[in-house]
Amino acid sequence: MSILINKETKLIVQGITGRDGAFHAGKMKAYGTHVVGGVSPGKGGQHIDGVPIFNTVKEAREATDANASVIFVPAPFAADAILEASFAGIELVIAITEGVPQQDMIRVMPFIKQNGTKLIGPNCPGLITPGECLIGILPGNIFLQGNIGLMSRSGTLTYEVVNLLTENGLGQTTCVGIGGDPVAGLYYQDLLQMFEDDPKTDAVVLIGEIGGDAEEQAAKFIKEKMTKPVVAFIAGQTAPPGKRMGHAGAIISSGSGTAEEKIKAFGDAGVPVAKEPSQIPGLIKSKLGL
Amino acid sequence: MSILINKETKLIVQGITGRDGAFHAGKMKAYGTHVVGGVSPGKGGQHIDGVPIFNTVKEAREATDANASVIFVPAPFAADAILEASFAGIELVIAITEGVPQQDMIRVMPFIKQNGTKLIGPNCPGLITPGECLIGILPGNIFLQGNIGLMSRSGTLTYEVVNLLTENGLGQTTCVGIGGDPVAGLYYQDLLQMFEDDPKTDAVVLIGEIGGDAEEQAAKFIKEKMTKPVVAFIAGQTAPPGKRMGHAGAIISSGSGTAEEKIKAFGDAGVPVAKEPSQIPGLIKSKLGL
Amino acid sequence: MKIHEYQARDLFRAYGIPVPDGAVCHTVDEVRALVPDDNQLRVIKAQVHAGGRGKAGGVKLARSKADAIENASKILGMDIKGYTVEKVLVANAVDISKEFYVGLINDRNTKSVTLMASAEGGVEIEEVAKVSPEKIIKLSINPVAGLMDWQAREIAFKLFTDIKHVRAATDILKKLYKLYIETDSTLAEINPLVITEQGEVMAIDGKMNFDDNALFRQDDILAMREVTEDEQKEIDANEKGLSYIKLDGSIGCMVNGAGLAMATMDMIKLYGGEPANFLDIGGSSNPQKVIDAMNILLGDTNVKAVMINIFGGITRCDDVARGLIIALEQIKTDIPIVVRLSGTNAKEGLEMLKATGLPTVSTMSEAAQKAIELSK
Amino acid sequence: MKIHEYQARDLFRAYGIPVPDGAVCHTVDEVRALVPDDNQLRVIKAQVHAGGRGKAGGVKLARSKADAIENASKILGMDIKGYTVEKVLVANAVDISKEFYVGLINDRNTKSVTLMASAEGGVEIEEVAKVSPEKIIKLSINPVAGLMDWQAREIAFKLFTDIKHVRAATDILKKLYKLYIETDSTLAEINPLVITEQGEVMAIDGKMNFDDNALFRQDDILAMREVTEDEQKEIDANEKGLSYIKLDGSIGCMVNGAGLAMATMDMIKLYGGEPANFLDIGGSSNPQKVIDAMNILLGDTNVKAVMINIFGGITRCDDVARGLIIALEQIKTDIPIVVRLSGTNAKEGLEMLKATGLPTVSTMSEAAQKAIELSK
Repeated sequence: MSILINKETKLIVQGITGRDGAFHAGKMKAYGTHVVGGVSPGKGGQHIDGVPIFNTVKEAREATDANASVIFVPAPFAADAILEASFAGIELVIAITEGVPQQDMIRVMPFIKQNGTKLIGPNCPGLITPGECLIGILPGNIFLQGNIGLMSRSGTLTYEVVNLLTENGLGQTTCVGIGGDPVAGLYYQDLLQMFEDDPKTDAVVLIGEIGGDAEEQAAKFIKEKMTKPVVAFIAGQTAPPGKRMGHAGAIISSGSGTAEEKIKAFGDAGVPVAKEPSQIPGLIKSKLGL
Repeated sequence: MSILINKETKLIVQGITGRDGAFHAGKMKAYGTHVVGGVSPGKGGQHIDGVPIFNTVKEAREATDANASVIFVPAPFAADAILEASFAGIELVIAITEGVPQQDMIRVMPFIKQNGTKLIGPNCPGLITPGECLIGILPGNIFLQGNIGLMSRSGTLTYEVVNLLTENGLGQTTCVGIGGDPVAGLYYQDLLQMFEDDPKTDAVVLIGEIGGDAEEQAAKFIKEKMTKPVVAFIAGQTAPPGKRMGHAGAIISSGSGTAEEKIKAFGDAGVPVAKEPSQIPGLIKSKLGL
Repeated sequence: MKIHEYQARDLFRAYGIPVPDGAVCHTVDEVRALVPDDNQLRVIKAQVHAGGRGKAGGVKLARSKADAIENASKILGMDIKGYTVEKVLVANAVDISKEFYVGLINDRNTKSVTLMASAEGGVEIEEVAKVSPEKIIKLSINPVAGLMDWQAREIAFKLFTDIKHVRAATDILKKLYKLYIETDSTLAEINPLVITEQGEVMAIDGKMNFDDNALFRQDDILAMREVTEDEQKEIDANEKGLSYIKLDGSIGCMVNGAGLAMATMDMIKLYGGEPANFLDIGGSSNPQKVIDAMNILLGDTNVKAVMINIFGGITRCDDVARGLIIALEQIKTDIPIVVRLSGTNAKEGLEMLKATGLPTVSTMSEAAQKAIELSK
Repeated sequence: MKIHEYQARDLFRAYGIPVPDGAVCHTVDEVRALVPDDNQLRVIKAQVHAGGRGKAGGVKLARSKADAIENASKILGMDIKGYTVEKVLVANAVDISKEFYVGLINDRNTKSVTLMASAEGGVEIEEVAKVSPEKIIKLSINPVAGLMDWQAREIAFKLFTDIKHVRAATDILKKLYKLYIETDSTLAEINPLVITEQGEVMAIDGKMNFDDNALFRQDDILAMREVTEDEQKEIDANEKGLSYIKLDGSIGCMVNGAGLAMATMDMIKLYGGEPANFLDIGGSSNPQKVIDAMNILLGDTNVKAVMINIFGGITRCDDVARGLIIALEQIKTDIPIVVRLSGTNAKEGLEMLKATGLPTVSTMSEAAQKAIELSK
C-alpha cells in the first residue's frame, strides 16, 4: 500500500516535448512509471520515446484513461495547464514548474477544489512510491520500499534524509515533495491524514522550513488526529529573520513562522524534532521500538 | 399551500429608503406581508413606517431571521445587492430593479447557485400568494385565493390575465412574474416543477413572449414531466422579427424564438395556446372539466 | 446598441485582432485621398445598419484607384432596405484560403456567455446552424474563470490543424472574449474569420452589439452610437420614460407594460388592423408621460386611429385620464381615439373622460375592434 | 520585490486612493525648489528599505520652508540600519482625528488574498495582532468573485460609523484590491489610514511588496525596482541561475537546493560557526554554475573557508567536481575548501577531485566541522 500513487497509476506529461519534460519522462519510464501519454499542443499524433503525444489533455485522457498528470510547462502557462488537467478530469496533478505567479495559483484553487482535483506543487520535486511509481524529478535510486511515509517542503534536503533512511534500512511507503511556494496544493495535513489511513505506513517523517505556519498547523493536526508516530526536521533554524514580510506577514501568521515556534509546536504535539538530518533515522527507530 | 412564499415568509427590503422601495414596502405591509426589516447603508438604527432599518443584509438577517429579500436598489448596484443577500443566507431573492447590465447578472449566477439561493428577476414585478404574502409591485386587489398557478415574463399583461381569472372565479395559488430580462433567475421549468409538486395547484397558466426559447424549453418540460394541465398565451405573435439579434441569436436558439415556433412547441406538448387573453379562463375551465 | 462593421474593426484592432488594412470614407473625395494608385485589390463596403448589403450591391471589388472611386460613388448614397449609405469601408482585399465563423453571445439558457465556432464560416452560417447544427461548436464560458487559455486552444484545435493557425486563433478568441466582456457586449461575431493564402489568420468582417443597460459605464461605446431618424424617436421616447418602436401600420397604440403592449398589437392584427407602433408608457402614474406619448403618437402621419389600453396596477387609471385630457387640450386632433381603462381607479378615470366625448370600452378586444372600425 | 513609501503613494494616487500632497526629493536643493514659503505643516520622511526609521530620526516635522530644508539636510545621507538615505518624501502633514489599519496579503492557509482591517491603526499594529487578535478583522477574498462591493462596505461599517467615512473607506478598499491584483502584489498596506480633522479619509503611509515570479508581466512595477549593492549581487546571481543571499559570517557555503542550503547553514551554526551566505546552485548539472558560484563566494572578503555540500539527485556530482576544478584553475585562492559529495556519481566526482588535494568528507556534519576548523 501507499498513498496517492502506485503500480496502477497512469501518468501523462504536460510539456513532454520541452527539455525538462522529455528528460524526466524518460527517467520516470525507466523507473517503471506508466507514462501513457504526453501533451504538447501542435505535436499531437507524434511519439516521443514510444509515448504518444496529444494536443490537449482532454484528448490524452480520453485515449489513455490517465489519472495523473505531471506539469513541466513554463511558469507563465503553468496555472492554465493545471486548470486544463483539472477540467479534463485528471485526479492527481503534480506541478514541477517553479516561478509560478502567486495570483495565478490563487485563481486556480477554487476550480481544482470544485473539480475535486488533488494538486501537488507547484515548485515541487514530485512524489514516489518506491518500487511502484515515480512522478517528478526525484532520483529514484536512493529510495527503498518500506513503511515510512515522508513529506517535505524542500527537494535535495529530502534526498539527503531519504538517503539516510535507506542507509539505515528504513524503507518508504510514499515520499511527497509538497513544494516550497506560498500558495500550493496539498499541505501537510492532507498528507498526514492519508498516511494515517494507509495501513502500510507505520511512521511519518515531516521535513519543514521556516516561514509561514504550515508546520504549526501540521503539529496541531498531529496532536488532534494522528495515532502514528511523526518525526520532524526544520530547515532554516539559524536563518536571519525573513526579510520579505511586513506587518501583515506577522499578523496573518499570528506571530509564528520562526523555527523556535515550529519546534515548540511540534514539542507540544509530542513530535521529536531532529537537530540535524542524521538524527532522523535514530528518532524513527526509537519511536518504532526498533 | 402555495409555492415559494406564504404566511410564514419574512421579508426584508433592500433599498427601503428609496422612492420605490419605501412606497412598495408600505403596500406590501398593507397587504399583510411580514416586512421585518429594511436595508439602507448609513440609515441603520432608524425606522421607516415601523420597520427597522439595517446597514447590511447580514445584520438584517441576524436581527430578523428573514428568509426573503426584495431588491429596489438602482440598476448599477443591483447585482451586488443580490450577492449580498445571497451570501447573507437569504433563501429567496426577488430583484425588481430594471436595467441591470447582463454581464452583471451572468457574473452573479455561479454564486447564487453555489449558495443555493433562489432568485426571481431582475426586471420583474414580483410574486404573490393571494391572501398570504405579496412581494414586489403587483396590485394585490386583483388576486384571489384559489387553485391556479401562474407564471409570466410580463407585468401588466399578467394583471390583465389575473383579472380575467379572478372575474371568472378562478383563484390563484401563487402568481410569479419571472421578469423579461435575458439573463434571469428562476425560469419556467423551475416554477413548473414547483407547481407540479404543490398539492393545492390544479392547473397552471403560462404567459410567454417572443424571443429566446424559454417557452420551447417549458413546453419540452411539460411534455416530459407535468401531469397537471397547463394553458399558455404568447405575447408578440405579430411583432416584427426581432431587430436586435444577429446570426448568433438565430444559432443559439437553433432557429426558435418566433411565436409560431413557440405555439407549435406548446401544441406538441398538449398545451392549448389562447389567441387572446380573454380565452384563457375558458381554456382552463375546460381542462379542469368545470 | 449596434455599431457599423468599420467600428467593430476598430475595436478588433484596438484589442490586437488582425484585420486587413482599411479606413472608412464619407465622400468620394475621401476615397480619392485615401487610395494610392497601386495594384492592390480593394473591397468597398457600404456601412449601414441593415443586413443583405451584398445582394443589394453594397459590396464591390476595386482593382485600381479609378475603380475604387467609381464603385464608392455608386455605393455612397445608395438605399439599402430604407437606409441611405453615408459611409463606405475601403479595405484591402485578401486572398482567402478558408473561411471560419466565431462568435460570442449572452446565452439565456446557460445564463452565461457562449462561444460558438464553426469551420463552415461565411454568409451561410445561419443555414449551417439549421441544417447541420453539429457543425457548430458551442462552449458555455464560466463567468468567473473567463475563457481559459486551454479552452480557447481546444476550440482552435477543432477548427485548424496547423499549430501556427491554432496559436493565432487561440489568441484571437481570447482577445475577442476580453473585448466582449470589457465593452458589455451582447454579441460579437467574426464572420468570416479566414486563413489567407499567405497563412495569416484574420478577421474579415465583424459585428458587435452592446447592452443598452450597460451604456452608462461604456462611454467609448456610447460615443460610437449613430442613430437613424426613427431610432432617434425611440431614444427621445426612452428619455421620457417611454418605450417606443415605430412600425408601418395605421393604428397607434398606447399601453402600460411591454407584454400588454405586444398583446395589444396582436389583438389589432387579430381583428384585421395594423399597429403603427409599439408604445409602453411604463408603470408610473405621471400624467406628463401620457402627454408625451400622445404627442409622439399623433406626430406620426400614418396614424388613422389611436387605441389606449391601460390596465391599472401601479399605474392609476385616473392619472392616465388626467394626462389624456391635458394632452388633448394641447394637441387639437381629429384622429379618433378609443380608450380602455381597467383596474385601479378605472371607474374614476372613465368618469373624468366622459366630458371629452371619447369612446370608451371595457375590454381589449372591443378596443381593438372599435379602433380599427374608426380608422377606416 | 519592495518599493519605497513614495512609490506606493504614487500607485495609490494612480488608483484614486487619496493621499496628502507631497513629492520625493533627492537633494536639499530639490526640497528648496519644491517647498513654498507658507505656513503649511509638512513632514519629511526618509525613503529607505528598512523599518524603524521613525525611531532612527528619519521622520521630522517642518513648520516652515527653512525648517523643511534644515530637516531634509539632516535626513538625507543619514544611515538607517546600514542603508544610506538618498531620498526624502516631503508631504503635507494632516490633522489626524483617528488612525486605522487596512492591508491585503496572500494567505498561505486559505490560499487566497486576505483583507485585514483594524480600528487600532498606527505603528503598533503588530502589537495589536499579538495582544488583541480579535481587534483585527480578517476576510478571505474569493479570487474569482474578487472583493465584492457589499463585502468592502461590511468591513468599512466595522471601522467607521459616519456613512460618509464608510463610503470613502469602501471605495478605498475596492481600489486597494484592484491595485493589489493588477500589480501582482503580495502585500499592500495602508497604515495608518486616517480620518482627518476635516473629515476626509486618507492614506498617510503605505507599503507594497510584489511577487518576483510575476515581474515578467509587470513592467511598470519592475521599473520601480531599486537595489542596494548586496541586493544587486543577489540579482546577478539569480540571472546565473543561482539563489544567493549575503550574510555576515565567515564560512562560505555552496549547496544544491534551498532546503539543504538552509540545513547546511544550521549545521554550521550548530557546530559553532557563522555562515557567510545562503547559496543554492539549483538542480542543474551545468559546470558553469559551479564556476559562477565559486566566483561569488571567493569574492566575499569575509569568507575564511568554503563548505561545498552537494547531494546528487538530478545534479550529478561529477559535473560539480568538473566545474569546481575549472573554477579553481581560474581563481587562484588560498582559502580552504571542504567538499562533501553524496548521491548520483559521487564516487566519480570524488575521484576527480583527488588531484586537487581538496579535503573531502562523506557527511554534512563532518563537512561543517572541518570547514569551521579550517577557518580559524
